[in-house]
Amino acid sequence: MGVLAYAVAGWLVIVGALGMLRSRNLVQATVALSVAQSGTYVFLLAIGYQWSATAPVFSSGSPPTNQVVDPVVQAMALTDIVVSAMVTALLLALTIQIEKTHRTLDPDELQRLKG
Amino acid sequence: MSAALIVVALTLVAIGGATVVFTTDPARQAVTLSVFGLLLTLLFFVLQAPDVALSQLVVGAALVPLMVMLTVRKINQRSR
Amino acid sequence: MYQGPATALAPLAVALPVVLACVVLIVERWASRRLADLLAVGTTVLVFGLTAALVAATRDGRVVTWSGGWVPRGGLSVGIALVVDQLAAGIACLAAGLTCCALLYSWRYLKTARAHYQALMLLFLAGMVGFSLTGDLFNMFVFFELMGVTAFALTGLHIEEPDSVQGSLNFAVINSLGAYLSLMGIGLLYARTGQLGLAQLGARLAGRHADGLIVAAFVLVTIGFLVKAAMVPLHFWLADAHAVAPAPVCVLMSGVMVELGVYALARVYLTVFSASIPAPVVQRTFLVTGLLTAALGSVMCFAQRHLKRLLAYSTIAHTGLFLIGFALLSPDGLAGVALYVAGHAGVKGALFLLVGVVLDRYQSVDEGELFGRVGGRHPACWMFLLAALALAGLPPFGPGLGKAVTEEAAATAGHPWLVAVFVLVSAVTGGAVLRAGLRVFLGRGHRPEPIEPVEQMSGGRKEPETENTLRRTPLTMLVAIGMLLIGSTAVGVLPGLAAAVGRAAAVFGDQAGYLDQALFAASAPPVAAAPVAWWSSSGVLLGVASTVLAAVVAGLSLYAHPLVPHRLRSHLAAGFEVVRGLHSGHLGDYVAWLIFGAAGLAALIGLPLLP
Amino acid sequence: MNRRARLSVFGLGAAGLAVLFALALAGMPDFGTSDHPYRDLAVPAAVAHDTANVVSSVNFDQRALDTLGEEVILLSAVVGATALLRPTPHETQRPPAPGGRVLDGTILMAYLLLPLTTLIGLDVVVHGHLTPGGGFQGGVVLATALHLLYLAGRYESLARLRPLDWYVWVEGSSAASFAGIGLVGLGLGSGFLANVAPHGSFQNLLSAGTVPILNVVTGGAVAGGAVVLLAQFLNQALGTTPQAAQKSAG
Repeated sequence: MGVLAYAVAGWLVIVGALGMLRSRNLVQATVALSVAQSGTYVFLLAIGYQWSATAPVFSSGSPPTNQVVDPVVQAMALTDIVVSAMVTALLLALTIQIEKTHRTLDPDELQRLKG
Repeated sequence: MSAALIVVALTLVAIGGATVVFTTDPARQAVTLSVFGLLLTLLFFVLQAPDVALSQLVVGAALVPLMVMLTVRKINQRSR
Repeated sequence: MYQGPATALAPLAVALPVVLACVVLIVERWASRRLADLLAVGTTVLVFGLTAALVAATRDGRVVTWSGGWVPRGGLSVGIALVVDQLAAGIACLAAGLTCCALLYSWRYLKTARAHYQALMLLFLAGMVGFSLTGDLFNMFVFFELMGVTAFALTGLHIEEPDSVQGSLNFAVINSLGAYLSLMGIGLLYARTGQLGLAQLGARLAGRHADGLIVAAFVLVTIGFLVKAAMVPLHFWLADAHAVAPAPVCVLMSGVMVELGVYALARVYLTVFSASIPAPVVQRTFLVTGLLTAALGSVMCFAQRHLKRLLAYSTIAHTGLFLIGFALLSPDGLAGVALYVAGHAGVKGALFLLVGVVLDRYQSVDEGELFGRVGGRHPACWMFLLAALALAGLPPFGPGLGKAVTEEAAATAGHPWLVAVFVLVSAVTGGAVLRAGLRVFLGRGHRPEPIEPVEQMSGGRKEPETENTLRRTPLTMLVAIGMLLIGSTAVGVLPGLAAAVGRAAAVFGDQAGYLDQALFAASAPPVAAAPVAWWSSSGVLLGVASTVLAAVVAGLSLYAHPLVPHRLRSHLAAGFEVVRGLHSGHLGDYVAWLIFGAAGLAALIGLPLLP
Repeated sequence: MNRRARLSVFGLGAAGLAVLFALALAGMPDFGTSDHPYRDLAVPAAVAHDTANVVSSVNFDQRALDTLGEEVILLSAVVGATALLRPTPHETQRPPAPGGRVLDGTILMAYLLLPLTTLIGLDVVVHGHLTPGGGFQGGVVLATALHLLYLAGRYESLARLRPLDWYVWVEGSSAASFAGIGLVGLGLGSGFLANVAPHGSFQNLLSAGTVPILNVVTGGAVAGGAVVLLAQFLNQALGTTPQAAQKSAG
């Protein structure tokens, strides 16, 4: 059980990279990159988890306690999600322009940057 | 109980990620990506991270798939 | 704890470009182009002043600023520290100076997408300054991504050029994937120690046996930095991005962004891992990879016809040399690399801008198409040839001094054969640039055969980067180039500067001092014997030798072509085709090599440490 | 490289990384451990500044510099995407044609949902220091609310509700304010991005000092940024045509 969470995180990163490698379309490569990044959120949150601890938000009435899951990894994951979305947005913008200028999105047919 | 939930959510996420990656049609990928985003949201709730789950919901399950969808629409419109 | 007004400098240097970039964006609708340019250049001058003040303030030790005022108690804090030593302040200052020159070059003439260009350049600067000043690993990741996002957008700015958008995409994907691997490494370290600050991490790992987790964390964290530093085989994106980015953006990427990768590697190793991963392992690893990078970069550089791509491969070759200098893990090695980086930034920046000037006039960056067209009377001519000689190591320019000091450090460390490597790499890359200059400006030798774009990237028939083709080169452009060349010369002729770099390098490597000053507000420890970073007679001789060799290389490639036997030529060509074939511009290839490179680095570091 | 060679290189690398990762996992603390040193510092620090949502405290108080960087990344990406998706001289921007027929029910739904989502978005932003959510999540919800109009086929009303320059200004001034608030702390001598506002009382709307202020500023930056970003993609998908393919103007 313990290893499963970490293994899933590693799996997402590798399967995302594989997806980028195999893609026949740059949109697909971009989406695969965002899957690879989701591995990092899973990893971070798995590291910060604690059995039978609550979320690090003290709703009214509940006294502050240390028995909460790690809030720092959650803050990192939040930043990470924003970064991922923004990189994806830029990549999609570039993809649109590549399609306009090259008339294709297949990496095998994008042949201009050689040597 | 929570252990079982976590295992289920993790397994779903692992399968979901692979499904997104191996979906070849980009238009369908926008949909699978959105579903994958929802699965991650579920996992983050189970892992006691409501803040992250909420972000993942609005970004991963809505904003990013929407951008992918619009990109695909633009590309298909041109190739027609 | 309060160290006086100096503690305000670091956050100001990060925040000001952000605020002023926002101002540029807000006023751009009403304001003229000139106001946006003025604001942008003014901001860089301001940041240059702030970072220069920071260089002065760090003379007697580090300046530590805890953001949010979360000063540590008992060596622990929840906040983020900006821990500035003189080398950090110096590289931030270099970034500000280069951005100033780049924006001056773009003044009024460069075709920009509204004021987005100026704003993005300022945000790029904020990212570079933040990255060099921060003392927190996750914060490094954030600023790394900021540098990335701004650089991707700037690289792809010419959206109508097919090469431009494709090069930018390759750059963005590979850098992002590298950054995510770094984040996995940060996660591993956090799981082990529960810390994110470099000083706290260093304190926790000190004296721990390097087990699987520590090795994996080191490999993964540094792989992102090494992608930036274009270490072979993670270097493919660099040639693509530099070949297509606007010339002033290349100045920043080639002059400081790539070098920040090496800087971050050195910072993270020396502060966090030096007490757990043994130095000999790291030395061997980066000697091997640095040599590989320098060799491949030189060969590819020599074979280029596309002028910007030629300069890009020369940058790869030089980062290989920087990696070798880091691998010496000695204060004099670090001092040499720091001087080399500063000198290289000015010269390489000037070369990129000169190619930009040629492009704006003749609409091509292809050595063959431009053959003899520019003419020796163009003001760019002698600047280009001079910069080529400086790149080859001619005294008294900055790159020559950096090269001489690093060579001496290598010989002292017991690797005298590395001197030959430095001379050879300088001669081949300098010779390639010299050959291109002699062909383009003076029409020497024979005109190279035209090439088919399907075989190799060609630089022919390009849109100028300016609004119109420029009949005359504007004064602002020439001033920017002149400033870069003067800056590079200053590195080589000011003994005070070199001495300061030597002292800064000794402080940079002092882990105990870093920890004490960052976490316990200790006063600055006395500087251990600072290396003498100055020209020696052998350094001058080696500099002259590599310059002469560069001239020989250029002369041979211009005139001796028919003298080489046909058989030998075809053998060489066949071997070279294999190497060139690897540089395919294919995204999938680059991803494969990135993953392979990460595993290779893990093997080089991990296998000798197996029990 | 051909496909085979590429997969082999990748396979070798991935196998190596898998071994490395497995060795690293052997040294990891168990999943669900109760040993979280940073947490043990962050929770009291959040309570000391009367912030009930510890994640918000980390994001906007303890590690606010990370979040400043995050906001600047967002700003850069929005500016970058705007620059990359600008219409080229060879393209024309036509006013979007009124979308196809949309079911009345959908329109009604969208109009009902618009105010509701806007309210939810605002609520998520202002309670960021008390409950899960905050400026970022709320900001995206606000931007999405606006785009429900697109779902309803009312692209024209969307275009009217969306004088893009305003959103650029909202975004720019919000991002500048974030840095500016940080500089106020510096000016007062408490440190860059220090929590200098009165802390109020725990679990109250008026608590946590600068955390809710920065949350609102972030909400503005994110909402503005996301609207501008989506507008660029919408314009590409619906509004921009290459001149050659253009049949009739508007």
